[in-house]
Amino acid sequence: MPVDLPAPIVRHERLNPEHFLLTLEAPAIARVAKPGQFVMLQTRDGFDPLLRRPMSVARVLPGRRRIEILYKVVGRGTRYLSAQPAGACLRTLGPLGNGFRPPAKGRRPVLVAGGVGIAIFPFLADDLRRRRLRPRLLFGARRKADLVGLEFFRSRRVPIAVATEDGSAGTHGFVTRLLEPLTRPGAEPAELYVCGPTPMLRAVGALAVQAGIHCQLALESPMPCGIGVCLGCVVACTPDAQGPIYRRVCTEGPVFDAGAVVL
Amino acid sequence: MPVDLPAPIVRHERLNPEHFLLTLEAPAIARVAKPGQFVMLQTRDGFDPLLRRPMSVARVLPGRRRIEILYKVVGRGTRYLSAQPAGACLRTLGPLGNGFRPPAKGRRPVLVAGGVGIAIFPFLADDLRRRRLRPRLLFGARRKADLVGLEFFRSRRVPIAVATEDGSAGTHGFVTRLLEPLTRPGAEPAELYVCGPTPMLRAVGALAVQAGIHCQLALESPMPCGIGVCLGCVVACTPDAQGPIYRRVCTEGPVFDAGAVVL
Amino acid sequence: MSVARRPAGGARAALPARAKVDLSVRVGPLRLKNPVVAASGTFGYGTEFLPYLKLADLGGFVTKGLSMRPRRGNAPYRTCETAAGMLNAIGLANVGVEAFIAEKLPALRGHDTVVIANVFGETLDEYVAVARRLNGAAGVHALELNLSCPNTEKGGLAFGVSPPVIREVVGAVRRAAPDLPLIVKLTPNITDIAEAARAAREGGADIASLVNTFLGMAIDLRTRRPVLDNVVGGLSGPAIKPLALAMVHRVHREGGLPIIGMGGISGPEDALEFMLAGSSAVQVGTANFYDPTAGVRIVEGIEAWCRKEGVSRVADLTGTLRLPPGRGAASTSA
Amino acid sequence: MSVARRPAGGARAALPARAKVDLSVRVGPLRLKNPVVAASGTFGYGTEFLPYLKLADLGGFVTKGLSMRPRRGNAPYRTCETAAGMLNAIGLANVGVEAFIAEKLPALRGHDTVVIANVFGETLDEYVAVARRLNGAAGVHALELNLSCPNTEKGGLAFGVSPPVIREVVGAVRRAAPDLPLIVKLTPNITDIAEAARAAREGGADIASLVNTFLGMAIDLRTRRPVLDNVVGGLSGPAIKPLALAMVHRVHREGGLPIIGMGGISGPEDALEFMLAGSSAVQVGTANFYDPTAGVRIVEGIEAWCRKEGVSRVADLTGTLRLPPGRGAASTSA
Ligand SMILES: Cc1cc2nc3c(=O)[nH]c(=O)nc-3n(C[C@H](O)[C@H](O)[C@H](O)COP(=O)(O)OP(=O)(O)OC[C@H]3O[C@@H](n4cnc5c(N)ncnc54)[C@H](O)[C@@H]3O)c2cc1C
Ligand SMILES: Cc1cc2nc3c(=O)[nH]c(=O)nc-3n(C[C@H](O)[C@H](O)[C@H](O)COP(=O)(O)OP(=O)(O)OC[C@H]3O[C@@H](n4cnc5c(N)ncnc54)[C@H](O)[C@@H]3O)c2cc1C
Ligand SMILES: Cc1cc2nc3c(=O)[nH]c(=O)nc-3n(C[C@H](O)[C@H](O)[C@H](O)COP(=O)(O)O)c2cc1C
Ligand SMILES: Cc1cc2nc3c(=O)[nH]c(=O)nc-3n(C[C@H](O)[C@H](O)[C@H](O)COP(=O)(O)O)c2cc1C
Ligand code: FES
Ligand code: FES
Repeated sequence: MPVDLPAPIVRHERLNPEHFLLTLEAPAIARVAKPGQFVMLQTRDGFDPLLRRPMSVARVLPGRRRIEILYKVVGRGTRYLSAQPAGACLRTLGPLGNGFRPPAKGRRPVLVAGGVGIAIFPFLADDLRRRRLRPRLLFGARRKADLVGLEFFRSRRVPIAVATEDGSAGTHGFVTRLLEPLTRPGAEPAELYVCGPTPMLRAVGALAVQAGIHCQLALESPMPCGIGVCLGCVVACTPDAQGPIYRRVCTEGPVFDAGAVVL
Repeated sequence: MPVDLPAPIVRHERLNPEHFLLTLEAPAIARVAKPGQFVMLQTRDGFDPLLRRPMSVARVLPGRRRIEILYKVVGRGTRYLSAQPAGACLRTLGPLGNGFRPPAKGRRPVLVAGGVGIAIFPFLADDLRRRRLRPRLLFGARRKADLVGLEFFRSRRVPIAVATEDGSAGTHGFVTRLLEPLTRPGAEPAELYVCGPTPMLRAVGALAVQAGIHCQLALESPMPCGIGVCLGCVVACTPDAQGPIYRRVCTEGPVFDAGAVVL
Repeated sequence: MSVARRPAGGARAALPARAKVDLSVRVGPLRLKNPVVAASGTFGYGTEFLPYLKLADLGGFVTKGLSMRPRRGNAPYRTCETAAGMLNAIGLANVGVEAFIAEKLPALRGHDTVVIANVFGETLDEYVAVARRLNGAAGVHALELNLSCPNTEKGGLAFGVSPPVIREVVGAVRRAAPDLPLIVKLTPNITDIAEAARAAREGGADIASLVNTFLGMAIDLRTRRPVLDNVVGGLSGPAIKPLALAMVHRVHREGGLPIIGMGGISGPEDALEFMLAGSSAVQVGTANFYDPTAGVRIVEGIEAWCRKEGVSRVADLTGTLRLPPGRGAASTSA
Repeated sequence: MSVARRPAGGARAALPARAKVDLSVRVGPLRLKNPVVAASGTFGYGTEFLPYLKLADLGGFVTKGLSMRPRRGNAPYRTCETAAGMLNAIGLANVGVEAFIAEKLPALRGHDTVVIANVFGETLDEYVAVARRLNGAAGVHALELNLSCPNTEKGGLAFGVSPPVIREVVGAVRRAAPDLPLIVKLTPNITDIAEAARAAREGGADIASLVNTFLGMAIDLRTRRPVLDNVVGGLSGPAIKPLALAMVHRVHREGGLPIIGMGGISGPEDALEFMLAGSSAVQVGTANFYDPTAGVRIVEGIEAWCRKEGVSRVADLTGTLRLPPGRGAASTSA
């Protein structure tokens, strides 16, 4: 069951000009969180911004008392959040959402990250390794500077392939280029775990569906409540006779099968 | 001429749980500020709170590059302000308002402070002493803990009399009790400089008018603009045939003769 | 908001620390154990909040708006944050009245709280049908008519902006659901909301609830498109509180119905201000999103304030705002 | 506000760094060097801002509302801060039209900017008298009629809430001041603001400016009194931006007059959003209080944005909001 608690900031580290790693003391959340779930995080006091911000649980620290959140400053809320000093307390609601499913039998888990979408994967990678499943990471970003958190995966010997849109690191181009090998006949059967900006989810999802590869997409959507009551965060799913079906990303997701959603 | 500039916080000291001393780097303001003037100070980024807060220039530091602001946390804006770390930059508009007039010839300047109203007087005290006029301080507050900044006046050998409503320091009662001696026949002619909550200004003003003592009141009023354009900060002044006259506290004040205003 | 002024005339002594404050209120025929009700569309069907609070600790809650058939609502984006507020254009998505009765109501049994069913329709007939269906339903304690819904028979203009239409719809629903207290929820997108309240009263309403959301819009400069797929949406949250408060004040003086006030309430002080302005009870909406415990927090805060201020019955506060001499009638202009 | 979506269809290339952006706009008969005008009641009589900006850098400014005789206004408190906004009930204090012409206008000579005189009255005759007096005055470039003023002959109801009254007042003023561009400033406290705009057009208005403040109220819980001595006041600031934007969008589609839009504009993005929604120019009000340089900052920001987006004439942006297919008419409901 999710809880709402004031979480003291234990550590707040600036990874680079745009990316921050936040450590919160939140035992009741850390104890029960699963990979792919998220929290609704207050960014500062008062009415500006009014709503909390959804943030993936990037990691549960050993001892299961603390969670890490990896975020990028993209607007007001995240900018204000980045100014919060250690010691400050942030209302934190979670864990929320369905989280990732384990890979189907005999399928190699492949984590596909776009930009700050990487934030959702450290938790999943640790979890998969505990289950003796050997995850791989395909990481696409605009430029080298956006490839945050690589050390984490390196230190855990997760095989990594990188692509950047400007070619400043790894393959030149979109992350989808790194997926092509998986679509070839005879390739090792894979279970894709994908998180990143919507256009990237759209591209990877389409490619996976076409190639018949299992594919779990972690979606984004503006989320006023995070607990399924405002009906604001919906995503369009495969329509039926009566037309489009909408599902709530917060409670029916954020993880959906690529085949189920229309992005 | 007032200026609007981003003022870096040089120092931000907590004097006690409710009172803070803020040092801002604001040369263009420090150079021209006069005792009794104020600045409109941004308390934090964004729309909450929307408006800046008026704060007296408590002191201009030697070198006239920095100003000090002494404030009490009473609501949202001041609470947010108190969380601003050294190094942060606050939009600061000033100096604003008319400021105090020097005492009339042969009159002893007596500074009468109520609570955080003390904030306006360090600047005035230094200025008077430079002019070889020997200010005295009468300081009233709710309790001992609210008597902030006394060291400043002690270090300058300003004679101090104190009154507290709970009797935890000095005379038991309101600051007006300290004024009584001045109203006695044969008392040294005084020029009162008064700053504090409106009820205190009302009481001191009435007493001074009745006793025929020169009395300059530094008023408070909510101030949206501080520069005379919103007409929001007015105080009622002695009415004429057509009824009440309203004057802007920000530009026609904040200092008014006790006899001129109806509080 | 509080301003440095002389304290209230007869400032009363605080109640003894353990003294009981009577939080119960009567709103027309409706009795609530306390004045705090969760607002429609912000509290789901109630059970969603069980992880965060006891439903029994609230005065009651209002369900998401119910229509005859289930509705899927608008395409995304459906919401957008604004300065101290948010826009929504959910499109009245809901499970439909039958599924509500079959699946949602039973789950509420045993939770000792007042359940208010929010009703809307695209036609007068749909309003009537939904109300009639709910009239019998065990576990429904009152109806709230949402008149902000577009009237498909009148070119999409909201029912609630026309007093004659209000009278007609309310009258028809009143006859269709004679056994339940009837709350009519007014839209603020109207020149004179007191006139709407009087029309509701003439139609047979027991209570007026106000306000619903204000019509607003947000634009994405990057794409040069409206943020909401529906183009326009309803504004809620602290941004609208001063507007809602003025409307409650006006309806209290000139509307002739007991009031459940709402609009931007996020703390106990807000709720108490709405009561001074004339509300017998209040609803809390958007605050449930940024604080799922808002409702109970506000109940506790109201009780603490009453104790401090020496108020032994919260119901005594309704409409006790002190007006300056000669400022009786609510001015209509600044 | 910007939402993560596919970027605009024909995303254009940026203009060369030194390329000149044409910021000039035409609003009906009015020509402005740029679309940013300081709003009435927030910019004094202009000269108050000389320490902070060059008047010549603004598209123009609107004076504080002018009446026939000087007015002293309401008793304090006259303003109150609210969530992302503020309430004001100044009571239309002003120096009077004669003092304005004798003392304020001369001080504006030599400052190359457009001066718009804001006009109000408590009666139709006062509107007419003030307008006639200003019609001749050298240095006045346009009139803006404030219709939010209470009509003392109609029980204090604002002129602007009744289309027939709007038609009548605007018509009379049009005849009294035939030589000046006539801007009619609409009140948002009305069911359908487009109807008010059409009434203004029929009365002979050249331009509609919107919105004026929304009727609101604040309560001091400590004293249990209204914060404002006037009880109610007008809400302005970022809080009302979504409401104002929706009204501009609606008047653009159904009002039939060129628009000067305003309501909560605090940055260049806000101003540009108002232009997309249908404004030919914008006014900046409350922002002048918390940032005395807001006007010029917004002009500079608009130019920078146009350069980045490859827009060579800002006037081309007016009304270019991209609507979803089938969402032509502005919905009236969420
Ligand atoms: C010219 C001038 C100089 C001032 N100098 C100082 C100073 O040096 N140090 C200091 O601590 N304070 C000073 N004040 C008062 C200070 O501006 C207010 O305390 C501050 O604005 C409160 O802001 P807030 O958001 O914390 O409180 P709010 O949340 O805005 O209000 C909290 C309480 O403070 C009251 N309040 C808010 N603004 C004012 C105001 N302008 N006047 C009176 N009451 C107000 C409110 O009515 C309420 O009771 C000065 C005021 C003026 C007009
Ligand atoms: C389930 C979930 C998990 C997330 N996990 C993370 C995470 O671990 N790390 C991280 O950096 N970000 C994460 N996000 C995205 C994050 O919530 C947004 O970046 C954040 O809300 C932006 O807030 P802001 O106030 O800074 O930006 P705003 O000022 O609100 O908006 C700035 C930009 O961000 C876009 N934006 C705002 N909210 C969202 C949203 N919810 N989805 C998509 N775009 C949005 C806006 O459209 C705009 O383009 C997650 C989102 C969801 C739904
Ligand atoms: C996301 C959302 C959905 C809403 N759905 C409904 C609804 O179905 N029926 C209704 O009468 N009001 C609905 N409302 C309006 C609220 O009940 C309330 O009247 C309004 O939000 C103002 O209160 P607030 O500022 O506290 O949110 C909805 C509001 C929001 C924010
Ligand atoms: C303090 C104050 C005084 C105002 N006085 C007038 C006025 O005299 N005449 C007028 O037409 N509008 C007046 N207005 C309304 C503004 O011109 C503007 O329409 C409104 O504030 C909305 O814009 P904003 O949100 O940018 O402030 C006033 C607004 C404020 C805040
Ligand atoms: S965020 Fe409210 S329903 Fe998903
Ligand atoms: S604060 Fe605006 S006129 Fe004084």
